[in-house]
Amino acid sequence: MSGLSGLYQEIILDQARARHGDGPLDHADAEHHEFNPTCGDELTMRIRLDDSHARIAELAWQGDGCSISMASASTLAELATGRDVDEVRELIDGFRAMLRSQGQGEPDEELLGDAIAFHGVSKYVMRVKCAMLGWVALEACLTEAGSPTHPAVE
Amino acid sequence: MSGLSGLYQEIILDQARARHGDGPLDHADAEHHEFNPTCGDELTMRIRLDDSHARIAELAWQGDGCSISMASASTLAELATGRDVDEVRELIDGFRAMLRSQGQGEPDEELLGDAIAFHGVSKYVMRVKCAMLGWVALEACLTEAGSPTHPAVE
Amino acid sequence: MSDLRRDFPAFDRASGGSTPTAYLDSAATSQRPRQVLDAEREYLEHHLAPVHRGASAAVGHSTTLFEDARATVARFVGAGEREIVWTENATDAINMVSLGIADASAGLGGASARSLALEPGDEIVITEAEHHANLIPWQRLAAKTGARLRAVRVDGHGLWSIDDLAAELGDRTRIVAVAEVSNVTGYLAPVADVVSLAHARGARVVLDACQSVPHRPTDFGAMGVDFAAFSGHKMLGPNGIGVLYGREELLDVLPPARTGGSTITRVTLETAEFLPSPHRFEAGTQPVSQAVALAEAVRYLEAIGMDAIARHESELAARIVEGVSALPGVRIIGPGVGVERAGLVAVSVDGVHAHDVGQFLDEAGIIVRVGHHCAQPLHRALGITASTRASAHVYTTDDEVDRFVDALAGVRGFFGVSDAPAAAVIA
Amino acid sequence: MSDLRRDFPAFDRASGGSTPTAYLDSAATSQRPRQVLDAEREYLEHHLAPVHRGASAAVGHSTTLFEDARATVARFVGAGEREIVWTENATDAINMVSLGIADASAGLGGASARSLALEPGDEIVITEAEHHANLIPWQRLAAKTGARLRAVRVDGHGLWSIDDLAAELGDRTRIVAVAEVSNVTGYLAPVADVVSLAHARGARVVLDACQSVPHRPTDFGAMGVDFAAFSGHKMLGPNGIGVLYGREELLDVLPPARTGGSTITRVTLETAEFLPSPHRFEAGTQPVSQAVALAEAVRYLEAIGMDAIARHESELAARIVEGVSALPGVRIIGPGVGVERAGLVAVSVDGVHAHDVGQFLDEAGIIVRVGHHCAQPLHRALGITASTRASAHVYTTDDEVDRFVDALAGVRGFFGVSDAPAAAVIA
Ligand SMILES: Cc1ncc(COP(=O)(O)O)c(C=O)c1O
Ligand SMILES: Cc1ncc(COP(=O)(O)O)c(C=O)c1O
Repeated sequence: MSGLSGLYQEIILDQARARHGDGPLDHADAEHHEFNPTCGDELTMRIRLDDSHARIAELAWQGDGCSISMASASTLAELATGRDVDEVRELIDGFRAMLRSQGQGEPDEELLGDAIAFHGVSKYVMRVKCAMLGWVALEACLTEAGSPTHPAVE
Repeated sequence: MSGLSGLYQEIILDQARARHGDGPLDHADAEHHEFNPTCGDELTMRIRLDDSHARIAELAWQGDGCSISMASASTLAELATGRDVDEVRELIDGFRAMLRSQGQGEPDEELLGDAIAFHGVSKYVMRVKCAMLGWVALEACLTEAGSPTHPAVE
Repeated sequence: MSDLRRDFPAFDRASGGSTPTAYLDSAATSQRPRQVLDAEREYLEHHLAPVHRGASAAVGHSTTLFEDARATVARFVGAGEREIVWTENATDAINMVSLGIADASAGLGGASARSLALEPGDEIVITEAEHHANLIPWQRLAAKTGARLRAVRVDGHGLWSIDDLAAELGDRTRIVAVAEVSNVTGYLAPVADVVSLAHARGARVVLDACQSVPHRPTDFGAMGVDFAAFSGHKMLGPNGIGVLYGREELLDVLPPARTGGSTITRVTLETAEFLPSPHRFEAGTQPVSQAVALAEAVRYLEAIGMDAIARHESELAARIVEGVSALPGVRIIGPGVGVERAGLVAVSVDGVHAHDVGQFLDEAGIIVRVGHHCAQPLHRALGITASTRASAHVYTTDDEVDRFVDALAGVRGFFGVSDAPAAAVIA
Repeated sequence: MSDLRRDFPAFDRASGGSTPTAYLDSAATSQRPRQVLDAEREYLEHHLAPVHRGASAAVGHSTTLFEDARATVARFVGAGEREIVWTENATDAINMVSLGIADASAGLGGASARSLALEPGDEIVITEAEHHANLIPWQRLAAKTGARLRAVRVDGHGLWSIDDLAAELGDRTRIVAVAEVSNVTGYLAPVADVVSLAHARGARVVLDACQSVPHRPTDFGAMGVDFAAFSGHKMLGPNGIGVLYGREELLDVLPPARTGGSTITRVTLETAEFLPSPHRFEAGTQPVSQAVALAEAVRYLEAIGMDAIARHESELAARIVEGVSALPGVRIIGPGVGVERAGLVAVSVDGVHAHDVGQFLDEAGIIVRVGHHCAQPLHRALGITASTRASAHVYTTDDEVDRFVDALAGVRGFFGVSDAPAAAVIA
């Protein structure tokens, strides 16, 4: 798919409208605010881990931004809620790698699930930050929550 | 005359060595220090007017600089000492005009006397400041000494 | 003006499809005509030498070109040569003033700079519509001196009124800093009124002239402003050069924010004495080739005529405003139909984020600016985080702005916030 | 290296007579190869668009070129990308540090900047040989903070010793600022020793690398300096761009001296929060085309090889030193015969003022620099007001420096301070 329809796939526009995970979260273990200085977009991510601190029990975000940033936060909420912290870190690394690919290569669908819809964004350098907004915020939350750092570091 | 020998006429090199007027002056009516930031050259001009304040009774300068600046101060000392303030202002105006001529036109020998030797300097923009050093200092002295401003203003 | 497009190599740019790219982001940075590029290259290939230092003819020639460029720019804006200081950009020029005043307030610059000094409780007045470049430097100055920063508020269109400005002024007002033309609303400030109100209070006026000097006739001397700032790159000239204008008697005492070579008379290990303006501010090697090119840009603009340029752009703005005001769900920021404004129009599209609007337009071959345009307080006052701005310059055509309006008509349909069908421009 | 002269359009310059002009003022500013001029023009004609703002592909492409240029320069000097800040020139870069530290000392930048703050009685150590750009900013910082400025003295050749520097350091030393290569003496500072002595005292090292980065291999990371400064125009690149290097953890907390757009995250009417390095320092529209051209200059230098360039220039310096040391009444400033030095040699001619020397050489088609070279204290220490400097770059030839030495031989005769006959070069 090329051009606009490659970037704004139907699933992305749907996710932007759906805004899964949009809302407050009480008793969060970690909270992180991200700001995109280019456009002024912002997003606050909050998570609660389970008792073992190995799993994301709940995830919620609040924010305002373009369809790409909102859709990617929504997709992330669906993918990360209930998942092991280690797996989520792997997911974030994979997502970042895909977005840096400048449209090259085939994204790993098994790892990324629905997030592969954002492969098209990687061709648009100015939009990579938008797509990463929620993901960077979640990564900061995981670090703040003191979960062990994933070995495959950046 | 072209090239170096047009710039460094024999009379200029002679004047640079002669340094007429080089020395201190007690009981000066006015004193002015000039500094050429390009090369660090400096010159202090001192004058004493006669009782009517219409004539330069004595003029002396001290300084350090290139042959052009030293020669022009020396020439000025010879030309200005004992002359009416009004005449000297006219002389300074004429000298400045000649130096700004970029080698064009014929200098007024009657007005400028020996100072016409500096006509060649006008072709060298970077040296105009050198040739003006003592003259600008004298002009400031005349203003400081409160002598009436010459009507033929710049 | 359509002939002059041939002067701009950027417009030969191979575009992907059949329609050429419409460059509608000149308020951010302008394209440059061959004449300007050639002038800089000519200098670099045939006249490059240091300026103001040395005895050689090459230095003399280079110095003459450099100072002639200053004289050209000075004449262009109604200033004396000693009133024009080269800076890195307009932002740097505004900082040169705010930092110099901070230094004066801290006692640097001695007695002669005292008239510029601020004291705790003094006031600086700006507007809510200012570009960050004309806001943050004043915040810093206030923080350093204990002065208070007061802001004239904007209305629902992003506009401020001279009455509200008058109401903010008081006995402690020392500085009034406003943009002559807003880079978001296109509003033309009533500068004459600002100057007379400010001067009546004994306050100095700092004019952000970034969006005015490149587009309309300017005479700082006649306007009576105390300081002004603008940039080369928005007026068909190069990056890497800006201009600070200041009244000679103020510049001669304003402490230089940056210090170094070429700004001084005598330097010892302990102290340095500074030259008068403009050289006291021009520390280190200057943007010489850029100054030469900027003078060529001035000549290029003058050959067209600043009045003609202003007329051309205000017609384009009217065309956009008219076209956009017919579109449902698209809100114009700034003056509406029939009101005079500069050749830039920012809009907000209901339900679609500006970044998405920009992407959509980009795909249609239309380059606009999306974001907060370095004016976050203004956007916050309007209840939005970002907007979409189209802006014109001498080379902009009716066709380009029509394409902008047409494409804008399709945005909401594409993003599914209305029933309008997606425009045909989408691949 | 003689082949590469063809790359420099300036050397095609029509010269008045039969012999071409010898350009021996590269330490002031270098000539630029066609490759660098072409790279900038290519950007301006085909890729010019704003950077870091907007959503368009054109902005994305321009941003990539701009940040790739930063990466190229970073690699060239052994730095990380976030450790390279674009400035107006090297002078601006040094001021960025001194002004930022002044702000930190005044409490701006909050707790995180406190580690950079100076207090009354703290000490800044420089040398008497510094360029005004690495002297006056520290005088101003001392004046603002109550710190003391201490200067390591030079000997009769204009050289300072590491022992004397060690003796100036103390428990209150917070900053040591020296040039890696003196622009007057050509002296190569023992930077490794300076760094270890300074760091042992807990002081930070600011390196004026203006005369080193363009001429020899550089690895700031390996050297361990804390900050460094250099300029584009001395390294075959454009005017209007300089570089501040700083260790990432220092740059992230150094308050930005200039403020404005593009440096911030959130801005309200009252406050602004700044981005991390490098963007926190890059206020306003940046010298984008100049960055692109500077990266091309780096590639040009790298293709020749910095080791080869250093060798070439040190051979030229040796040739000048040898030639000049045979001339009666001509004194070499800096290291004499047989001592390693950079490719620049300043001389003082007994009985003839430097401006007259420069004029004489100019008439012989040899462009040199005469004056105090922005180093008044050094000249004062040597008992002179000005000197004559010949300096080389990659394109300088044996023939050019020989002509310099030959012409120098005739100076005293012409001005009648010796019995030597005036050289034949005089018209
Ligand atoms: C040693 C040294 N430091 C600083 C500078 C200042 O560099 P710039 O004028 O490019 O700011 C120079 C060059 O003039 C220099 O040689
Ligand atoms: C109104 C206004 N002020 C200031 C600036 C800053 O100009 P520059 O980025 O050239 O410093 C701009 C442009 O971005 C502007 O539009």
